[in-house]
Parts: sequence; C-alpha cells; structure tokens
Amino acid sequence: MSLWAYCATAAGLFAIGLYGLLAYSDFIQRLLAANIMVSAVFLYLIVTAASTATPPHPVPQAMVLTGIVVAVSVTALALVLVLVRCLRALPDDAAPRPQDTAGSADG
Amino acid sequence: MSGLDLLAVALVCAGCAFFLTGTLGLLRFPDPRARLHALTKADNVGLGLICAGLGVLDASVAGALKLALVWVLGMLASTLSAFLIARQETVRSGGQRR
Amino acid sequence: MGDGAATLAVAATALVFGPLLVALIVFVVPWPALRERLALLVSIALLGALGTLSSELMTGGAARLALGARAAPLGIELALDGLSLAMLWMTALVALAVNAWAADWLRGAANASQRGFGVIWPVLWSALNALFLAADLFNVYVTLEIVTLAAVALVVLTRGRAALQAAMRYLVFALAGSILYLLGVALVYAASGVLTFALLPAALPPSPAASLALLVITAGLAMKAALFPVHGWLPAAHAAAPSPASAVLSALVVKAGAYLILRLWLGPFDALWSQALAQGMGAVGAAGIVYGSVQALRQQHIKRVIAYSTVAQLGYLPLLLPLASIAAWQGTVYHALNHGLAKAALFLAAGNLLHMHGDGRVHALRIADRQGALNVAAIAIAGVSLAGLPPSGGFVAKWWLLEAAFATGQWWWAIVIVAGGLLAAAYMVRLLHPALGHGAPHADATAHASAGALMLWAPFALAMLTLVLGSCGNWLAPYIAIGAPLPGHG
Amino acid sequence: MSGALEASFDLLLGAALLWLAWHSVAAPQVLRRVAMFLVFGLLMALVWARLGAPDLALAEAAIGAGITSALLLGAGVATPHPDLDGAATRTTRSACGVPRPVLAVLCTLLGIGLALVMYATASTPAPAPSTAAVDAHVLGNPVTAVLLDFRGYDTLLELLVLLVALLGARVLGERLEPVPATAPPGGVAPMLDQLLAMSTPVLLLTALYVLWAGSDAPGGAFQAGALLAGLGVMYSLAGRLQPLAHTPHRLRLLLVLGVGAFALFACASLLWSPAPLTFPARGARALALTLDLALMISVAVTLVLLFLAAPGARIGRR
Repeated sequence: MSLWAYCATAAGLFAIGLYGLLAYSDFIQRLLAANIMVSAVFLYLIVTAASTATPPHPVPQAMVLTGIVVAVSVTALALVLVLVRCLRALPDDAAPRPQDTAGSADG
Repeated sequence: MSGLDLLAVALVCAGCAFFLTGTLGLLRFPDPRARLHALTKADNVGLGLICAGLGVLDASVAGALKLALVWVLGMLASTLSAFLIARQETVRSGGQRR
Repeated sequence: MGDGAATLAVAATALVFGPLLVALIVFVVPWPALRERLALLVSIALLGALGTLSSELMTGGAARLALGARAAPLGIELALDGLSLAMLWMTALVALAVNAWAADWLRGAANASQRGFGVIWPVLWSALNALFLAADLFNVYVTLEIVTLAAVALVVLTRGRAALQAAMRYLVFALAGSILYLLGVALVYAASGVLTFALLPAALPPSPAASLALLVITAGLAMKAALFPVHGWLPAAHAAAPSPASAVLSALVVKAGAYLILRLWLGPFDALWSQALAQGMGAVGAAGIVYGSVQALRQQHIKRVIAYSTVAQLGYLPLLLPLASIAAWQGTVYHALNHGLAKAALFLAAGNLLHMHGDGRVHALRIADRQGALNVAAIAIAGVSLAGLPPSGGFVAKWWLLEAAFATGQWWWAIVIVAGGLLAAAYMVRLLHPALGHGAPHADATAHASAGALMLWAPFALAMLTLVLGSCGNWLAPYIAIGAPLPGHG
Repeated sequence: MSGALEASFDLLLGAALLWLAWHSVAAPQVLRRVAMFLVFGLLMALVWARLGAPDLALAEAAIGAGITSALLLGAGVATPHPDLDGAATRTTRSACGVPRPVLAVLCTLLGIGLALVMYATASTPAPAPSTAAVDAHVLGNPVTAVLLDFRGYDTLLELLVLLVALLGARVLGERLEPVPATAPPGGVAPMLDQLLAMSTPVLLLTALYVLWAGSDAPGGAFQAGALLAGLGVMYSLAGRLQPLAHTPHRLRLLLVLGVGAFALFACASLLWSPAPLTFPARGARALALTLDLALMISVAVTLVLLFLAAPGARIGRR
C-alpha cells in the first residue's frame, strides 16, 4: 500500500475542503466542502490503521462508521434548513413585529 | 498464463471498452435521453462482460452465480434509474414525448 | 469501593438515560400531561441521584466506569471528578428550573414549537449529562454532535427568517468546529492508539502531531464554546431561540465546549503546552470579557444584552490555564456554576417579560405589578451575581480567582477580573435602570398576559441559588477539589 | 511488478479523488457539484475496499454516496440559486474576507504541512491495542463486535444524533407545504410498477441479508438500513410515497425503536452486570441481532423522512 500517496490525498482533500468552506458563501457548497473534510479525516484514520494491520484495527473502523452516520445526519438537517429558507415566504417572515427584532417566539 | 486467464483478460478488457464507449456517449451526447441511451446499453453489456471474465477466473459455480446475480441486479437498477431520469426529463421538458 | 462503583453505574445510567427516556416517551405518547410534568418529575429524581453520587465521591474520590464491562482502550470509559460533578449539578439545577418554567409554558394549547421543545430539550439534557461524564475523545465527539444539532433545532423552534439565518450561521460554525475537533482526535489516535483520557498522558508524548492536535481541538472547541474571536454566531442564535431554549443554550451548551478545553488541557494534553501558550489562552479570554461586556452595553433588546453577557462571562474560563492552581480551579468551576444559574435565571425572566408584555426592548423593563416585581427581582439578583458583588456566588468565584492571580504573581489577570465585574455591573444597571423608576413612563401600562406561578418562581429560585452559592463556598470547595489535577505549571 | 502496479493504482485513485473533491467544491452549478460528490463517494468506497475495510466500503456506498447524494440532489433541485451560483463563484473575494488567491495559497501550504504531519504519524504508528478480546467475541465480524459491544455506547449516541437531526427537520418540515410526489405524466406507468414490484423483494431480502451477515461478515444494521432507505427513496421518486404534514403514531414508534431498544438494554443490563450496556453471557448473539434489527428499522425510516424533508409519510399514491 502506498502510504505516502494516501497521506497526501487525505491532506489534499482536507485543504480543498477548507478552501471551499472559507471561500464560498453558498450554504450547500460549504456543506459539500465540510463533507469532503470529514472524508479526509476518515481516510487518514483508516490509512494509519491499515499501515500496521490488514484488515485495519476494528476500533478506527467503528469510529469511521459512526462518523459517516453523524455526517449524514448533520448534512440532512442542514439541507432541510436550506429548503425552508428557500421555499418558504410566509407572512410572518415578511413582516416581523417591530418589537420582535431579536426574533423571540414567546409572545 | 493459461488459456482461461487469457479469455478472462479478453472479456474484462472488452467490458471496459464498452464502459468507455458508454462514458464517451455520456460526455458527448447533447440531451439527457440520448445520454441515457448510450449509457444504459453500453454499461449493461460492459458489466456483463466483466462479470463473465471474473466468473472465468473464479471458476466455481457459487462464484459464477453470484456474479450473474450482480449483473442482473445491476441491470435492474439501471433500468429503474434510467426510467426515472427519463420521466423527470419528460416532466421538465413540458410533457411532450419525442 | 465496589459499592461506590455500583452507585456510579446506577447514577450515570439515570443521568444519561433518564432524560433520554423522557424525550422518547413524550415523543411517542400523545398525552399533554406527560409533556408538562414528566420532565419535571425526572429532574427532581435526578437531584437525588446526584446527591448520592456526590457523597459517594466525597468518600471514594474521583471515579471511573468502564461501560459494558469492557476496559479501555477498547471500551469506552466514563469518569467523574469535582469539575464534572459541578457541571452535572449545574445541568441538573438549570434543568429543574427550565422544566418547572416549561411546565407552565407548555400548559394548554401547545403550538408546534412548544411541542418540539418538549422533545428536543430532554435529548439535549441527556447529551449534556453524557458529555460531562465522558472520558473518551471519540465519545465526546458524538455527544458534542448531539448537543450541537439539538441546539440548532432549538434555535429554529422560533419561526421566521431571523431565527433561520441565526441557525444556519450557528451550524456553519459548529460544523467547522466539529471537523477541527475530529481532525485532532484522528491525529491523537494515530500518534497514540488511545482515546481514553486517563491513558492519554502516558501514550501521547510531545510531537508535532500532538501539538497540531492540541491546536485544532482547542480551535474546534472554542468555536462550539463561542470564545471571543469565534463567538460570531452566539448573540443572534441565543437571542432568536425561545426563552427556555436560550436559557439552556447560554447556561449549559456553550459551557460544554469550554469545559472540554479545560478538561483536555489539564488532563490528557497536560504535557503539550507551555506557560506562554497558557498566557495566550488567558489573553483570548480577557479580550472576550472586555469585548462581550462592551457589546452588551450597546444592545437594544434584553435578550441580546444577556447573550453578549455570555460571550463576556465565558472569557473567565480560559483564565484557569495561566493561573493553574487549586484556588483558580475552584474559582473557575464556581464561576461556571454561578454563571450557569444566573444566566438561566436571566433568560427565563426575560421570557416572562416577553410573555407578560410582549416587549423585550431594554428601556421597556418596568414593574407593573407584583408579578413584575418578582421578575425584576430575579433579574436584579442574577445581575448582582454576574457582577460578582458580595453576597453572591460570583463574588466567591472572583475572590478565588483573584487569590490565585496574586498567589502566582500574575497581577494583570486581577485587573481583568475586576474590570470584568465592573463592566457586568454596568450593563446590568443599564438593564434595570428603567425598572428602578428612572425610565420614561411606558405608554401601554397594562400587562398583556399573566405568567404562571412556576414561570415566575423558577427564575427567582435560580437567582436566589446564586446567593446560596455565595454563602457556602467553603462547604462546597472540597467537592470541587475532588480529583483536581494539579498541573506542574503553577 | 505488482507493487509498482498497486502504487500507481493508488496514485491514480488519489488523484481522481482530489480532482473530484475540487469540482464538488468549486464547480459552477450546484447539480454538477452534487454529481461530482456522488462519484467522490463511490471512489471513497473503492478506497475503503482497497484498504481492507469492506464494512466501510458498504457504508460509504450506501450512506456516504447514496443517501447523502440523494439528499443533496433533492435540495439542489428544489432550491433556486439565482443569487448564489454565478456571481459568488466569479468574485475574487471569499466569504471570510481574505482574497481567494491568498486563501488558496494558505490552504495549499496548510495541506502540505498537514501531509507531512500525517505521513510522520502514519509511518511510525503507535502500537494499537490488542484485538484479542475482539477476535474472541461471539460476533465473528470484529467491526460489528466493536460497534455493538465494545463501543456500543457510541453507537447508541450516534442513533441519537440521527434522531435529533430528524426532530429538528420535523420542526422545520411542519412549516413546508408537503409537496406530493408527482405521478408520471400521462398516467400511471405500468413499467414502473413492474420494476418496483420486482426490486422491492430483492432489496428487502438484500437488506435482511446484509443485517444477518453483519454478525460474522461485512455488513450490519446501518448498511442495511441505508439500503431500505434507498427503497423508500425509490418509492418516493416513483410517486408512491406521500409526505405528510404530521407524524403518525406508528411511525413515531418506528423512529424511536433503535434508540429505545438500546436505552432499555442499557438500563436492563444493570440487573445482570455492574456496568450498563454489558452483554449477557448467554444470548448475546440473539440480543445483538435484536438490537441490529431495531437499529436498521429506525435508520431506514429516519433517512427516508429526512429525504422527504417531511414530518411523516405514507405509502400510496396521491
């Protein structure tokens, strides 16, 4: 296995993701960038584990599996936020009550 | 390298060639329906050839059956997704069928 | 000792799974009575569990629990010492008050966002308990994600574009923070093969990878904790959320990130930092104190004042790193505890204000009747505690911190601590000024709605608790000192 | 010979990943980005397989590439991007205020530094804890053993992450008009029904197999759940799964089944063990399978609802 190739890939993916996260303001774009950064970290974890044993140690594998599910959860919630922001223009959005500038819902 | 190995290599290479053609079609064809046309046909044959090649290498009945299953499932999936994409395209282009 | 382990196992199970089962039951069973009362009952029961646990810890010292009877490094450990005990008490007390407040708030025809609160908040509560018990880097990551997602969900309980924007901003920061933290965990695991806090100091010698891990983990957690330069998401998010949600976000959720920074710096990563780096962290905290206070002085909405006050008060927590001594340890823990109670009291009282008058502007605070008087009293007492004036817990905390600053000869932190207290007094006086009879008379003097008894007494009780804290510092000090790491930097 | 061949394959894979990552971040249109990300996920699955982690390959293909891309595509199609697409990509000013070229240089330098640190740790790896206990476990697949037993607590909390995401999405989804799934233009397509009728039992069977096999071979509850969720997505695309504006009670039970079963197990385990989440000496296998089943159902239902961005759903035509 080419350790250095995979390490370079992981670091490169992380850098690309970081650039995407910092350079763009589109939410979905940032979300994709974040997903790529997470993949980079996972790749690094498994590459390190695979360098000592084949198959890789089960603990990092379980961590990555957990991480994949966490990532999809975060992505899903974020995407629903985007959907609601883009699709919904209900009256209470258009004209907030004047004293409610802090957006409180307690009234 | 035995004759069987050569056969396997030939089958896999042929399969790859089909995949390559299909991908070229995907990249070059003008509209979604034409792309689907290129992709589904070439890929189904390509997958079949590759599965056949791998089956020759594996040389066991169970392995061959599994590979056949892979091919059938692959075709089922591509049929279904091609149909859904084509339908979406029809909806998007205002429902007219060409 | 065996008995102590059993107590820990039962108490930890209750702390994590009690609130979780509340959430599941409230979600599945459609009875409104459950939504109103179950959480309150469970939070009272948890106080009992925590009490038992505390006395057990007092005799047995800091404790660890291997989950599933699987020992670390393969298994996951929970650990408990004075710091986590204090955080658990803070969570339990704030949860009790919030649940009591919400029992009134959720009564009758609950709307969609109130129903959402009834389910999402117990999940957050459970995750916070899990986080304060956690002693495993990856386990911390997962609990942090629950906390973050639940917090974002609580912010969007408020309808409208402002809340949505605030939540998205929050999520971007939180996402970046999670990724940085995760990178740190991967680096640590690659360098040491260990995730358990207790095993890390031996397994992680100083190396470039370890230093990088410390850096990215600290940065990531600072984003979650809204420490000063990366606090940008906090004011809008905490102000936008419904008041009981603001209370738990400001009192508990941001504390989680700061708590982890302290825990990791003084535990697993103790060998990786120098006094210079600690001074840097202290400077960041000090900048946060000044910046947050000045911003709080300039806000027009009461919830935004309180939110910026959180940015300021969080700045005290990193001061523990340069001061590194047992007095500073006690002072920091006490400050966190006191701030948690006071801040929850303030947000709940602000919620009453909005509920009764529908007006949250700073100059609108006034005493209309007996209810209003009780509410304003809660705000005033909590303000006294935030400012660190004598009979309060804030005073004891600052006293200990000042003691530590002079004992270690770092007088400059003393200036910051005193100045922070004065600034806090200033923004609280500005908030209370109209209520003390100096404000312009309000056009609409009639109250819109009356608040339930629990809604009024919950913030008042929390505020009074900060005064109780002020009088029993010496009694609580030994509890806080259980298992306190005494780093060799002091 | 084969070493050089493998190295060049790895190199090619890495280069392709980087290329795809760049385009999924910086491509000009949102759908193109998502498409690139989909392929990126598939190549990641290939990487996991290369590194000897088939469980991860399955999970990545099903969840990382499959479900995530479905979610992204759904959102990308549904949201108009007039202000976000063209203008934002062309300006040199980045979202964080630093000019883009400067940011690019900084990120490149950071990437190089990170690569050096990563290589340094990976080439001198720390001794990993012994896997003897995992290998001796009653579950033959070490990854499943770690997920359910050794680090079962993490798995439980991970389910909770998924549930919280759904609860948040549910609060938001109640504000969206439920968009009914479109029926095919020109009436019901008989071919689609045929195809769905054919694939439903196949996918159900595959999911159950992946779940069952996960005890001893690659596979497991999350992969199986994602497969089932894929079936749900297919039903929705074919117009046979309708979003609802509320969550029916039976659905609520299914949603909390995984977390609930795990939490009950945690509390109950105190009866036979001094520590929560301990597997009993007898019946560990049956317990693991039960938990896995509950997990799979919850994961599948949650993912489908997240895809629909709706609080609830029912099977059937509009």
